[in-house]
Amino acid sequence: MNHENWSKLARIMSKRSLWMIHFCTGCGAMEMPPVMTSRYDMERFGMHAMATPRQADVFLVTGYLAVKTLKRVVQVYEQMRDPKYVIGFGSCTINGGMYWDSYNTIKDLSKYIPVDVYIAGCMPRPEAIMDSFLKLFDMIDKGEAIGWQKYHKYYDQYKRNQRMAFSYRLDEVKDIKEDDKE
Amino acid sequence: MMAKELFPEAQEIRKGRIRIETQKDKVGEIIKKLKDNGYEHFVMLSCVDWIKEGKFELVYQMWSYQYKEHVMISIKINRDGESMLSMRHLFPQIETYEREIHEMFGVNFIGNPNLKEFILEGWPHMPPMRKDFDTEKFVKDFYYKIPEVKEE
Amino acid sequence: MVNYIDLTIQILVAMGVTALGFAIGMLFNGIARKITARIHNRVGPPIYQGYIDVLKLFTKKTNISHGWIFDFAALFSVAGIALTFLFLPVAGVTLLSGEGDIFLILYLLAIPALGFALGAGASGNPNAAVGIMRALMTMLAYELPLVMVIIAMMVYYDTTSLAVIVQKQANMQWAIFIPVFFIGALVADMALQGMLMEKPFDIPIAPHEIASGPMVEFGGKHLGALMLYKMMGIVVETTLFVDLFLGGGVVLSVSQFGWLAYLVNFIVWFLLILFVFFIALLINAVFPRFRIEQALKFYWKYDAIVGILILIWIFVGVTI
Amino acid sequence: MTIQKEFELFIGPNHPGATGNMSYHIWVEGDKVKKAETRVGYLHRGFEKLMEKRIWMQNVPLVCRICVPEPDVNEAAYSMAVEDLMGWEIPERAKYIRTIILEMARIGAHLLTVGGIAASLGIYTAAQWGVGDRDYLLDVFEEITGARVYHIYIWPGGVRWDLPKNAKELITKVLDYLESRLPLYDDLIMNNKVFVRRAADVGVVPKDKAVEWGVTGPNLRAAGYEYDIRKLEPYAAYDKIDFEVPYYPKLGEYEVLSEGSDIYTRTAIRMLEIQQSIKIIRQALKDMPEGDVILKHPQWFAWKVPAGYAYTHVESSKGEFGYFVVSDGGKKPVRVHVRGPSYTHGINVLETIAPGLNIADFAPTAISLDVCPPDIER
Repeated sequence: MNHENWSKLARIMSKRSLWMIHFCTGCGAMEMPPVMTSRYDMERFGMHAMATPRQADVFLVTGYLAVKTLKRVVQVYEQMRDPKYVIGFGSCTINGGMYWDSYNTIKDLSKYIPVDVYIAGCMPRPEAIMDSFLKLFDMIDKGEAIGWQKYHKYYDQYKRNQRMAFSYRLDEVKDIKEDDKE
Repeated sequence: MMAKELFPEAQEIRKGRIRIETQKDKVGEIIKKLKDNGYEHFVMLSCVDWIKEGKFELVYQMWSYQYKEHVMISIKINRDGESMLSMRHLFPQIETYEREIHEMFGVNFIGNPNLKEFILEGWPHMPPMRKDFDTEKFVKDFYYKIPEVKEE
Repeated sequence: MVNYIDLTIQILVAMGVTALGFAIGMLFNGIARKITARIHNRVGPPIYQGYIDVLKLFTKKTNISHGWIFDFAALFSVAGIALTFLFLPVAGVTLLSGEGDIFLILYLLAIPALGFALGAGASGNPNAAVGIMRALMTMLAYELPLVMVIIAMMVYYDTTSLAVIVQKQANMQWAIFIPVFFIGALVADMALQGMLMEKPFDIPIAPHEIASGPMVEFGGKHLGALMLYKMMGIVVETTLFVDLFLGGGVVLSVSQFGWLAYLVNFIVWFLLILFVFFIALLINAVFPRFRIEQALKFYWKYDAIVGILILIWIFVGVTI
Repeated sequence: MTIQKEFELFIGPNHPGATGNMSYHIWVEGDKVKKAETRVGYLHRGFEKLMEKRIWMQNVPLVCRICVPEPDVNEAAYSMAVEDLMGWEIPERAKYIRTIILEMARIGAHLLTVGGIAASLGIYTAAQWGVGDRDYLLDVFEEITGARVYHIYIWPGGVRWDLPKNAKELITKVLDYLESRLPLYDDLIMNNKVFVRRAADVGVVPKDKAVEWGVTGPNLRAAGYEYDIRKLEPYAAYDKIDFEVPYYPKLGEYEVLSEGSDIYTRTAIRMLEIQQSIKIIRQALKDMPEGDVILKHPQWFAWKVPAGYAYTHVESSKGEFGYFVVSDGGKKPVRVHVRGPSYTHGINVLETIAPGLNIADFAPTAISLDVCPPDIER
């Protein structure tokens, strides 16, 4: 089998068996149990929650991230094996949502790790979550869910942003701004 | 004995809510006395930042299951670097409250060995719950300034 | 002189049977998840989910490794369990068998678990170390009652060969119909519960305690291999039980019915292992897990004592 | 492979045994926990800071996000504090509606917790059922309030709008369904021999220390105290409703199998409270008067709340949820301090009772204390 067909097969397989990392990063985790259980049952799609990042394929960042959590999220994300996908869950991962002026939550998740699908809403309904899964399947099928490749490609940019956020220091942000201008 | 009988200076601000304003050296004594007189549940220790007066108000709050009464013991300390004696020997959970107030307001509690980082991690600025810390400005200067990842 | 054609055929048959074992194992994974889902009031995944999962795991990229022992261990487990399967009479057919093979099977059953332990140990994760300690402890615990019952059967049937035990149970003279071995089957079924790592004995992989234990560092291809081992393990362990107590699924004799007998026996064997597995799943769905010392107590205090009583009963019965 | 005798384990933040996004750092010797430390702060959003920046009314949508499994208690406590400062008396019908909403939220949270305790010991079926059954409650919430999780229904001055016309039938239907399900939970969890063996006399909070350590709610009642804020200082319509407070050793239909204050008793108390809540809701639906549900406010967004201090507390499914609100007479609060029940349960109590526990019992103990990190760090 040539490489093209092989990767196509890989995509079909990984689409039908996405394992989710069991990491509740924010309050959005409250709508995950209904999705996992009898009402919505995501195991119909072959998805279920895994205890450790090594076994997981998809990372649902459920809600806002405090900087302290972001450190763990990055660690977990890096421990996951390629190909891996990220779903940004709720308004908080898009622009901060309710916590737009909170000193401790990052506002835009895509600055720190690549995000494949966003779900809007606070909090998103289980139907919206299921819909995002279908969207992700579709993207995997078409080969558009390439967040993990982006992470390898722009690794230094992601790392720089992460470092800045972890430091909480205004001067670091300014330094980078000046570097960019030069 | 109820709080009003124990301390004549106590004022009833609402039904079942007693407020005692006192000095910081008397707090330990009052809490001890209340604890021995049926006020056995320590509810919480709060800190209020009265920036115009330049004071922090520490509010020790206790509840009596017996009298169904909530007592707030309030003291004021100077905002700039005045420390307070730790009350952790009276109720174990005070230690955690003091740890949080130390982190969020910068109040130092003498005699509490466990004042390490609690909620934040590596926070280099002034304690964030102080009134003069402007969270909106910080967010605009920091999170919004972090550049987006540029894709070539 | 070696007959190369026969040898080749034998090798091909062995490979085919192994592949069949893996295929059934993966199917069982899907069935298990479907049944569990129904108990949970859910729809559950499609029945072929096991195949997709394993294939997906083998297409994953490997970011890191924990050294060659870690890589080797997964293969070790898969090879060990496949070898065990070849030694078991499946629907009355034994590929690699000789005298005294029960001991060999019991010994072989420990090998994949050791491989698993080796890999988990090499991963260096404390959760894995706790998990492995628990896994080896449970193994130690359930083997005692199981061996008691098996020795009783060996005494009763006067053989140490599993194939012979299966033969002697032909024509529906299954061991489970003998009252004392019915109790023996219950004892062995509890041991089976531990072998299958189902509740209440899923102590080694308890996710809420040690984050899936030994498997904590396994991912991608390594996990794929481990899943193959676990899936095949279901087939091997249930087959052992069926061989011992349910006549190995042999209902028609090959000498009388020829190829039809192979087919029917195979189907009966499949249904029987499915049934045994189904019971294990039902127990799994409604019980919490034991603590490790409670599991040891259960196996050594109740299970093993019943096992010893059975052994004494049989021994006295046979000698008198 | 070296197996050390002593090692460190991190339970969380990415761990099924952690109760939400928090972490326990435990030092283990053999199988026994030697020392435990709770690490929180992963969910810190600075609510109290944000509340000082927003006007009184804008804070209602914020407060409900403090406790995710049971958001309504926050709205209730905050609203009560504002009403306290304003000196408002809310309409009678609003009190009954609040009671219904709070009790429904309690049932939902208890179903989650009981399922969580069972799942941490390995009965995943119970967790699946619990969450599945809770979803029917969320449907009713959606019908009444318009949202599944964050309802923003209880406002200062009453409730946002009246119950829909068919609310009574909807709620009764769900309650009937839940009542028919409860015996199944009993069979699966409470009457399960293995569960009793795992849960009885494990994770014991010393009874004589419970009050001093700030244990509240079902955990305190499991330790043998009949303390319930709904009875001690009735809010909403609890003073007009006849209900019982289950406490150790009055475990009703469940056998007393332990010394109390353990995982088993805490689970039993929660199961009994579900029954009581069903009873309360039925009674409130029956007794509910007609009338207004919210006070006629002058200006929603221009309230000036009189200066003063207020402390209000409600009985949540986890324990005492308290709001300490300070106003200087302005449009915004000077300080809102939230007392979450997990603050004491999750940090001091758990750290103190952890040494000596088996590793296997650590997660069930934490979950049975119903530690919920968002109300620790807010």
